[in-house]
Amino acid sequence: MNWLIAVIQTMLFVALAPLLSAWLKWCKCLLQNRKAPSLLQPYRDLIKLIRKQPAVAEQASWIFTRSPYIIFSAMVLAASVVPLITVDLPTTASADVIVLVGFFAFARFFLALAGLDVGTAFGGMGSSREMTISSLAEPAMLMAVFTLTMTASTTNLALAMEHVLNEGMVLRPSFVFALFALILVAIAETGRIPVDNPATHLELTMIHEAMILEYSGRHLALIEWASQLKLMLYGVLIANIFLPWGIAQALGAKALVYGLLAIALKLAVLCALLAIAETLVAKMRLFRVQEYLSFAYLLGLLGMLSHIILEASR
Amino acid sequence: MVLILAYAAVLLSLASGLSALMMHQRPALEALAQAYSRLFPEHRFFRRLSTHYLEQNRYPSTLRQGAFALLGMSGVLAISAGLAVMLTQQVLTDQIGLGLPWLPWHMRFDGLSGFFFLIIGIAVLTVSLYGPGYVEAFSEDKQPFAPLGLFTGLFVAGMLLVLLADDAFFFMIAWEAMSVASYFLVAFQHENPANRRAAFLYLLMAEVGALSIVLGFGVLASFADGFTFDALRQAHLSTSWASIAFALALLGFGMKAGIVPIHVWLPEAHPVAPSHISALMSGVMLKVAVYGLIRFCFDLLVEVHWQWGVVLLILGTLSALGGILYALMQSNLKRLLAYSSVENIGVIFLVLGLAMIFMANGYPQLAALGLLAALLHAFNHALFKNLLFLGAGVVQHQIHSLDIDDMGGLIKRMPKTSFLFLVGCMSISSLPLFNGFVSEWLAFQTALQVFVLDNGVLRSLIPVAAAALALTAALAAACFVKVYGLVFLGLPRSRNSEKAKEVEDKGMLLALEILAGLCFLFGIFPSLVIALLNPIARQLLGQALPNAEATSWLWLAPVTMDQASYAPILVLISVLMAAGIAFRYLRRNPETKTMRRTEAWDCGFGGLTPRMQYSSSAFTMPIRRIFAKVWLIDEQINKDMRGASELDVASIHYHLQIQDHCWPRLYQPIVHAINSLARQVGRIQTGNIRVYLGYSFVTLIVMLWVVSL
Amino acid sequence: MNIEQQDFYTQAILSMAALVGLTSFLMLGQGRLLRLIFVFALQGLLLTLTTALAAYSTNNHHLYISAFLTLVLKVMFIPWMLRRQVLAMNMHRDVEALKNNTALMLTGASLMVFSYYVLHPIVLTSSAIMLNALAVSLSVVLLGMLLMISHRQAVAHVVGFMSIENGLFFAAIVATKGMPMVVELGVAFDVLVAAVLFGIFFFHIRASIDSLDVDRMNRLHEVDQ
Amino acid sequence: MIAAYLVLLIPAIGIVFFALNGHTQNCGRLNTRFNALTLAATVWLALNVLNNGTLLSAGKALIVDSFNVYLIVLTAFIGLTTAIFSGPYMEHEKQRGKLTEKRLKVYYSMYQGFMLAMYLVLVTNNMGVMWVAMEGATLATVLLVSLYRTPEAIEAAWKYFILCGVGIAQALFGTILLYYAAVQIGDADYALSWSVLLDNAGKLNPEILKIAFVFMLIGYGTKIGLVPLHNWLPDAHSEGPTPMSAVLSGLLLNDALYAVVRSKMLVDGATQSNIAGLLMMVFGMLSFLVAALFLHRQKDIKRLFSYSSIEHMGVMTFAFGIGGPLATFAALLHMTAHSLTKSAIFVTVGHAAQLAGTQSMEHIRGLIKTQPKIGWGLLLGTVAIAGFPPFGVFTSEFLVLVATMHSYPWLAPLLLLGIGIAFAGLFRHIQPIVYGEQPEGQLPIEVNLWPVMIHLALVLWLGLAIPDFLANWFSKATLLISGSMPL
Repeated sequence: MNWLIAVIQTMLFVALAPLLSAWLKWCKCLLQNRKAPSLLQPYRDLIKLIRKQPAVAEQASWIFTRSPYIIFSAMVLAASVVPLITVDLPTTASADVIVLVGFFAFARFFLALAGLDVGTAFGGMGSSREMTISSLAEPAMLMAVFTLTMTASTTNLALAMEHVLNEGMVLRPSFVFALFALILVAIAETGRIPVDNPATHLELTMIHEAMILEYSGRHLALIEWASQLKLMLYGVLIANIFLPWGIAQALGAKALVYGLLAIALKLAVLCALLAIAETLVAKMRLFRVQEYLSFAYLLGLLGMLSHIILEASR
Repeated sequence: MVLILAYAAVLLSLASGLSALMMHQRPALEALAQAYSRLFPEHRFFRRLSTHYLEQNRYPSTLRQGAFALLGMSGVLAISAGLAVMLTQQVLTDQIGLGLPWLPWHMRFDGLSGFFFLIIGIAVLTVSLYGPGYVEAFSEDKQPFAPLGLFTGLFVAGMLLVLLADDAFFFMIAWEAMSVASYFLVAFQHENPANRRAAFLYLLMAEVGALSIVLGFGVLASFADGFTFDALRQAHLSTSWASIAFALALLGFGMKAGIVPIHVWLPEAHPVAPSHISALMSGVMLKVAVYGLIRFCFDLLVEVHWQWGVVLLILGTLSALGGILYALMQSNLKRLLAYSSVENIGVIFLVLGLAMIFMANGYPQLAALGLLAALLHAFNHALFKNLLFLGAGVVQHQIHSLDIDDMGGLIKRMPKTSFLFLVGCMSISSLPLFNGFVSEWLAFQTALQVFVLDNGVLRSLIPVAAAALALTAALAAACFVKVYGLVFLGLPRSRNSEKAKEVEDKGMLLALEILAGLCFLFGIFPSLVIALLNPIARQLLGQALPNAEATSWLWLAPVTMDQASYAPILVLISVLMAAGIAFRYLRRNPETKTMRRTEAWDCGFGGLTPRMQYSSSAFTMPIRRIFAKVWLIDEQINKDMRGASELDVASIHYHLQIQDHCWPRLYQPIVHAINSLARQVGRIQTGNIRVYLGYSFVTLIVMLWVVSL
Repeated sequence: MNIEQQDFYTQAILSMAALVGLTSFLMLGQGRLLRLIFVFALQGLLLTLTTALAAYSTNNHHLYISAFLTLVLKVMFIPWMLRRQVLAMNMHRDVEALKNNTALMLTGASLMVFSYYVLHPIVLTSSAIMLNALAVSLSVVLLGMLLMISHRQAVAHVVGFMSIENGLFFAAIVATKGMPMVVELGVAFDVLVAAVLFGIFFFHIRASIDSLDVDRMNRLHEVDQ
Repeated sequence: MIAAYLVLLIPAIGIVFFALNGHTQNCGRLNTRFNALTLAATVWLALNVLNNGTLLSAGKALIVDSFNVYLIVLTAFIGLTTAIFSGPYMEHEKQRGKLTEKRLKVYYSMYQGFMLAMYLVLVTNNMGVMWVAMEGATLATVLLVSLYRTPEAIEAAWKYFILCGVGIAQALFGTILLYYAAVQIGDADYALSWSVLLDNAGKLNPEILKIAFVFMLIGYGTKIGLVPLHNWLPDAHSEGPTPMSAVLSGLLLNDALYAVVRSKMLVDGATQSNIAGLLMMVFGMLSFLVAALFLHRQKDIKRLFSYSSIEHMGVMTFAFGIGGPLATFAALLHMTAHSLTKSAIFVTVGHAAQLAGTQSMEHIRGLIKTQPKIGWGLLLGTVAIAGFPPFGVFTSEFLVLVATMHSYPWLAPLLLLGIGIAFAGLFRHIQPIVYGEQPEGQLPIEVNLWPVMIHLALVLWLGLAIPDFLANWFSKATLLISGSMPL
């Protein structure tokens, strides 16, 4: 039963990811006085891409053509270990939060390789920038996550969330720091403004788009889907770690429905906030990103330290 | 029985070395064989020997294969000895009547030694598979096989003996034999002055390290009666003396292991040796140094202090970060790998430091976790670093260069090598499903146990170290994306790599395949190794991992199932399922199943050339900008101007030189000090005999005055 | 014990000691080679007399042989040889300018005092005469070294070297009534060979640097140019 | 005891024989035979001593005990191997026109003379005769140093002559003082007999002996090459013919140290303190450190290794100065290992210099490429002398270090520092010599490297395991010198 729920939840994750990004786009359009596309537009895009015959550069090797599958499945796997609507999730035991970060790394590794595979300048540029930014973001993320895991003294995400739930409403300064750190990291990692602009194709500023410039057809679809999944994963992480309330602790139908509603609400609000932020803030120059990320890192570290020094009960 | 296996491993490696010396004895051997075939005409063997194996053209390659076969057998025996002693959990001791009259060579073979035997054995076995094909290309004129084979054998024997040694004197002999033999290997291609310089630096630092170790043992011995490790274990040292001994051992073993800032020999020496030797040095010899440190700190020094752990932690963090940052900047493939070894050794030291801290604070179980993580990482690093060095050797073998900026596009030309190399890159970048990730994961788990400690300094220090570890891992991934992307992907950057072909020698590929297979195997079933390691921790620390499930085949849960768990096999299955479904589903339409091959997007300018690709220094430019303070960067851009008002750029020269801070800060002052001291001292010898007489005279007067006091 | 209470032999020995010491001083301040050689021969003569005296008073016959050897070697052969060299090389008119002659003399004097100071423990086991004799011979040794340090001519070095031998010999005769015969003969043989070798070396040195100034022999050194 | 006389007699005959026939073609081989004969005699002597203990000749003139007997054998052995090397070497020098037949006569005759002096120093029981023999060794070698008659050779020989002469004169003064102290307490006939003196050492006046020891230390120390009395040593080693450098380094220095140790035993007996040992430690350490620094500045290959000799003599002097059984054992072992290694090195260095036609290290390059045997010989020799295991020098240095740690722990870092500096100094010069491409115009020459191989093999053997009989021997000598057995 548990395993079935886990599979269903994962599929839910995968299915809802495009919707979330559509919602984000919708909010943004609204804020910018533009006409928003339909919430189903991302699904239409995906289907269209999947139907097309992919065009692949002559120089491309199997790395290029297989990477989308690897990236996508790594993201799916990541989705399977993050509690979405219930914490009673057996899959979380097979991969804890460190492994989750590992999945992200895995996907990124292949994405960067794929960028380098064709041998254009853009691919190299994208890979180089992506690896730089992620190597700064990854420790910040781990710091933020460690704050949680040390509070709960477990790296198992489901158990950690349960711990936060059971503890009730406790104001932890460390969590404040960690929350902000994680948000900053999430923005950087999902390629949002101010670090990257998902809508741009201006060569000199793009990061994520530069790597996938050569992709088309179903490959592009998978990669787009994977990045939508990643956005959702971060959103769910933030929502469920720091505000776990509403998530189902038992496997009743009612609890699950509540859980689904709760997470939908949380994500909707979160994305709306992100949209506001993206509207207000301008994109940074590439070499300002380090300051941004070291700030995130600092926040994560502060969270960790304040947890250890102020809160730990010894 | 087990000990005999171990001895046999040592003897076989020696025999392999000695057999290499027969390179120039072909006429003598032939004469011998002919004499025998005359004596025993009925035995075909001798005739065949002289007509077949000893034939002029075939003899060198026969001999090479023979020498490597002996080495391989030595490797197999080392593996079996190591496994046997670990599985039976014995402690075997023995004495050999060599050495000093009152101090014969003491031998001891226990789980810890056995584990490192296993590491060496695997490495030696793969190297011996790889070797014949690799050295085939060496011309006997320029790179004679005799010294190469001889010192390889001695080197392996030295390493094995270090592990067996049970007294300080014998330990030093084995240790130095290992150092000297590897020195000769580093100096093997000595036509290049840079190689000679590297070899000198290496030997010098090895010597300084060895002296420091001797002194460390000396401190222990002056509190004990005798030099056997048993006697040293009984020594009762005050905290300060114990700390001095620890510092000396750390300096000595650290120098060999290559921790920052005493790592400078490593990136110089490792790349210049032949690749299979680099693999042994980087993959295995550094581990022997780790072994030494573990033996010294956890076994010989009875009590560990948490301050030592902090020192290790800090040094390890520095090495890990420094190593990978320097590695990123390299464009010489083997140099890059050598720096990456510094990083991995740093990780090992960091985790050892954690183990020490937990041990000193009275948490032997957590200490066992740390020790286990360190040992596992040592093991894993040996596997993937060997794989990468051997892979780099294959690339070098095929395109005759080690400069990353000469490579590119090899994935098409060398499909098998490139795949195996990819496995190595993924392991070293600690991606899930591969072995590097497991030890890294354990390291994080150890660090996360910090909440049990009382000390505020430690409580804040360890998370920082953990963060640095995370940064290191991320940078390592960036580094190996660069390596793989530039070496194997994209377009070929030179004619040599354009013409490159897959290596034909089966042995070379087999070696890579074995290592890659092991990397994957132990990434999926880490418990296989951890089960072996648990008794070692019990032996050294008196405690093993707390959780019985830690060693189950499915789950890896070092502390409790609640705290952390990892089931790589489940992850693998899920990945395969997800990828498989996506793959099948998306390609179900036969019309779009085939991909259309087109030109790459070139912004409409037309004609992509390989020179438009990102180069090594371009790839790392953002990181170089961000961490600018870490290196001494000398960056120059010279533009040749042209045209009437000199505004057109005719050509641009970009020059980039990156140097270690350690050179000007640490080493040059020492060199300078010694040289100027020597110059000062030189002034006493003026060449004038009257001055010399004056010395005698003054000495006499002073001495007479001294004794008459 | 004062000197008037000593027997005649002791008084004579002490006078000889004083004279030997004096000759050493004379040599130290001497810039002319021929005079240096002459004073050296004089010292040898004093040594011969002392040896004969000791032989006579102790009735020790092998000391006569020593006395004879000394006479032949140090009064006749070596001075003759050196003189011949000096004349052959036309150096008899050269005067070596000694820097700080006064300081040199003062140093010599303080060396004498130092010798007494160093050897003072000997008084505990034996008489003051022994102290005198040994101290004088030690200072002869030291003055010989000082002579070599202060003079630049190779000939002067040989004289200094031989005068050191004289000092040793004096000590052996006075303090111990002569060494065992085999040692004495060995020493004498060594001195002879040394003298011959010196002769050979003068020739070679001149051939190589066209002078006997030892300061010009400084090719082998460790100083940066 | 006949053996002991034989040991002295054979070289004595050799002197005369070669003085008359030294110019003939096969002199090199004859010289080898003479030395082989002496070696046989010494082995016989050694067997005697092993079986019967200390031998004392009639009239107590000669003494052979466990301390000197192994030095005698070592002397004879190195004398022999160097003679093997010197035959073709001198022939080569003659062919290059560096030597005339007359000088060859001097060479061979003085070779035997030097050996005689060495044996005499070792076997005599009389401190006076010891001095005479030591001076004799100087006289015998001084002409050899100047054999080539270049200005440098003359200069070196002159310095050698004067400095050692003056130095050794001081040793005679010390001997006289010793004699003086001895006649105060007993029979003048045996007053210089070392064995008698040792028996009565407690009665000797300690104050006089202290002063006597200063003179002897400075006197014989000049010959050992202790800093700051060492100045003659590099000059003499570098300018003389290479076989001479080999025996000077391998034998003369040892024998001078032997004389100092014999004196020290007397002084220790008389003063009941370690004042002599302290003085030796100071000199030893100073020599060791200064010579290690000097190594960095060398340009001449033989000079380089002569400084290395000073350095090692410093170690030995230091170890004897420490004085415990362990240190003494180490010093004895070091004496052996160093002599063997250093003479082997000088043999290879000689060949290398002949090959390159110069001793200047800048011009000796790529030996391994040019002539692998010489190159590897030199490299391995350097590895051995730098104190790398498994060569014997490591064993002894290790033991010295251990002894230092026990008695004077604060000196141990200094010792290690010195070893490190010396090692760097040696290798920074030797590496470019042996490695690299073959220089133009340097062709392989005919060499006889058996001595090198034998020596290095022996040193290796010493490092891996000290054979029982040798260990016994060393232990007995240690017992004799330090009063107790090592461990």
